[in-house]
Amino acid sequence: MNEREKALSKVSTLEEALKYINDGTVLMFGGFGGIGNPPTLVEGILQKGVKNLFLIGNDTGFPRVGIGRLVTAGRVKKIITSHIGSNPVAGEQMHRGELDVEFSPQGTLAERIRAGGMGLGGFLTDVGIGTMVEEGKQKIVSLGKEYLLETALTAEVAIIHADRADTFGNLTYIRSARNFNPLVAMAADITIVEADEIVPLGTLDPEVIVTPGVYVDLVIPSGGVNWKWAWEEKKGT
Amino acid sequence: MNEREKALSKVSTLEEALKYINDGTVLMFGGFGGIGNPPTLVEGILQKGVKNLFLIGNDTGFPRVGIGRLVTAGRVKKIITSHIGSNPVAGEQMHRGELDVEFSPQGTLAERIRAGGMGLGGFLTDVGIGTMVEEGKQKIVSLGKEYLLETALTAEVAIIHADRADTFGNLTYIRSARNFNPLVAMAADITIVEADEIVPLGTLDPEVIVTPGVYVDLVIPSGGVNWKWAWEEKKGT
Amino acid sequence: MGLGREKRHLVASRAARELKTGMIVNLGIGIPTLVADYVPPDIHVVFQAENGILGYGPTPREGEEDPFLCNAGGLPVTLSKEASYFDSTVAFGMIRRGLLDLTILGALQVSEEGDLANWIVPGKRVPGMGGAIELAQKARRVIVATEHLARDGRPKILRACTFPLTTRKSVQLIITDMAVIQVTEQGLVLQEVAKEYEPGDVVQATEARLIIPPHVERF
Amino acid sequence: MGLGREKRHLVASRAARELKTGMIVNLGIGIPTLVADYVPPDIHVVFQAENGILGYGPTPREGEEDPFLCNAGGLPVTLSKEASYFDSTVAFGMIRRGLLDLTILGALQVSEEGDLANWIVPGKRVPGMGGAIELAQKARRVIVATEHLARDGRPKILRACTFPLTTRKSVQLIITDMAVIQVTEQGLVLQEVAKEYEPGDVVQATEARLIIPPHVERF
Repeated sequence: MNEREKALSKVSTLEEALKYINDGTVLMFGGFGGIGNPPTLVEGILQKGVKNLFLIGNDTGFPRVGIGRLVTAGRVKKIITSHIGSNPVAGEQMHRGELDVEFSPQGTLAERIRAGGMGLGGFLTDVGIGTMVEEGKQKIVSLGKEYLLETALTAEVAIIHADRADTFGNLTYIRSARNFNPLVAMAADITIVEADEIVPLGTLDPEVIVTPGVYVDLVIPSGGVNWKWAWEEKKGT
Repeated sequence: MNEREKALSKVSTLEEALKYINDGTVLMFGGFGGIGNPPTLVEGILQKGVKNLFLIGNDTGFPRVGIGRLVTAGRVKKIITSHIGSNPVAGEQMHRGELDVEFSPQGTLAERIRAGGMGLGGFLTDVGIGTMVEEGKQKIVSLGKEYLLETALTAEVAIIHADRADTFGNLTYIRSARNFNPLVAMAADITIVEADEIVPLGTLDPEVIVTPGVYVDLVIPSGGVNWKWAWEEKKGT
Repeated sequence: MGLGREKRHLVASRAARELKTGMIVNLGIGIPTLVADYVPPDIHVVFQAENGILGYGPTPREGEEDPFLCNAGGLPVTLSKEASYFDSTVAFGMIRRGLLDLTILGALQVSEEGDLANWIVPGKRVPGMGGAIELAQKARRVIVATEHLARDGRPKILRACTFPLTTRKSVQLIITDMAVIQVTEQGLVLQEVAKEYEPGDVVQATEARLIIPPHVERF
Repeated sequence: MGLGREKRHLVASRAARELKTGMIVNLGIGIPTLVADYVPPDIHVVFQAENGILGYGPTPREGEEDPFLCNAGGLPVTLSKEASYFDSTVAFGMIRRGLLDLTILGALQVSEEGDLANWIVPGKRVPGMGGAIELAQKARRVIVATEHLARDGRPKILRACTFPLTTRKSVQLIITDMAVIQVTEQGLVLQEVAKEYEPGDVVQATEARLIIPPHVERF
């Protein structure tokens, strides 16, 4: 690396990254049904023994897949999410009162995270009007139509899984593993990326970068997925 | 093209595209300082003699560049925009009362167009609080903080300039010509794209597509830029 | 899921006959997911998924699954030639903006008026709404594809839903292992009955009132 | 623009000395744009533009301009190795979220309290605010780089702005062809004076009150 590349580099280590994730941290995660959840960071959080996490993300994965592993291990105290159906452990913890679950419709949740990342206060949507989703929300009339005010979400730390990262933190994702990753990348004070490949500055075509490096604080190498996918397990039995 | 490709094709002609753009049409345009304005469609609108257009877009270009040509030719009745400073003709028309200009801060304007494209009613921002930008807007308090409610914008037709389009209307842009193009592409009932290159289905890598084809209604070939850039003219004199 | 493999696939293949060339289509979790494997060869639709794909195809052959190419239910799919990837705000932007011609969803309960309940079993299971509210509220056409009876044998098609609603008056067609039922202004109309049943069987398994026209098709 | 080429470049080169390695920096239209050509070789900053670039470099050599690679003022730039492109919502998302360490903007008027007016000359010119409000309101540090006097010879640095405001209390440093002035809680402090002027010249060309410390640097 030349002097400029060094000055702009965010390459770090798992150990360094885990310093930002502690008991009670408000933690956003990328991924959808486990796909795009960062395996090395999840494993690191488990190993470090962090507990009482406040998670924000699309879903609770599967009991032995992705972010679901933190739930299964009892490390999560609260979650704002859209779906826990694929992880029965989350449902059991919720019914026992061990896990506080706040549901947001999926598109609304994605948009709330983006709003946080974009420095907005919230947005108006008619999604969920006339249903339980209304509860506790301001209703706003604009141009003669009624909307719910959905508030922006931010977090202390975001953990994401990228395909390629350059040393400045410019990111690309792989296929459907993109999902919530670019959104949470923008919405946290500290964004930690594990990347399957870390490449020198100038390697990524500026046209295909999905997350600009300005959003990224630390880039660490990914050890890859260390779980069996739910559909693999099903076939195995 | 096989049967499937034919069924999904949006390839059309300038003549066909211009049928959607008529006197009084609410027309969004991509581009920023002329760059990314669609030259062939602008020329077509001039040739067709369309007038009283209601434009929505970042700026009025330069008098002889891009969307500015429509202003210079007196074809625009109203515009919602963030900047007309590079086009003195627009300023003169505004002062003579011929052109109705509604200003929105640039980031707010971009976000209002996106909100329209995303099916949202509007969003909360503190940008412009305590300035003229407040005028006529609802103030909303959310989580103890005061915001302006900025409303979503949509249009009847959007005209955009893409680099490559496949026959389904998947689009990529070129460098800084991206700017407002992917935003207006989402926010109009009919989105018309002129592309420098129209390629067969399957040519574009799904990872690098910026505008998914579902947003595009017609794809026509671009004749390329038919004006001199402002900085070229300056050098010429 | 309560139903045998054959019945689930019967529902999916019948639902696939509702696809029309050019449609943008979203498939919910469960039986609806199977519809992607039953698209008639002369019909060309584009499947969309909430996790950020437009343009996916049927289930890959065993051994050819890609863990990073899955639908919103986390199951492997294949890619179509028109495909693009994007983040989930864009996926839901398409949905909210009304660009989906059709969604096929599962249901816990459906009412005579087309109300849908599919995310809470009070006191039992609260899986969360996922993207169901957006889809049921915003798609141009909403079809429910489901078992006719709940796992406990109770009817799912009711005069009024007893579970919390996903949306009001959004379902236009109900396809089950027993019947195809249209939601109309006049009420539920029995359009088709599965080969092994008679209209009377459907009436018995349905709490809602059914209008039975003189001619009922078989499927 | 009222000032000769040399004076405009003097202001830009002085403003460039405010850059620090690692900064994300946005440059406004006019004199600020020129700053990209004066980055000291040992300073590594990343320039951002509202039209959707993060990571651009100095003006290209004549004949090497790319019409599709321009800054927010529509002038050709070059690309840095860390560059990425994005749409304008993302460009402004970065700005609103406070990720810009520094913006250097032009001004019609600046007040003693750091109020900025740069988008309307009442009754004359209403160019529009462009991205100035977001930048002045949200960047961590706001520097104004401008001619000391307006084109008509009137002072731009005032006790209070008379033109409509872009933002209140946002400017931290004012760099002109005559002086470098810091906006502090106590008022405007004259930090530096251009070689060809004396502090008294600056006072005379400034309507706002200036605090003149015992030692004033030259630039």
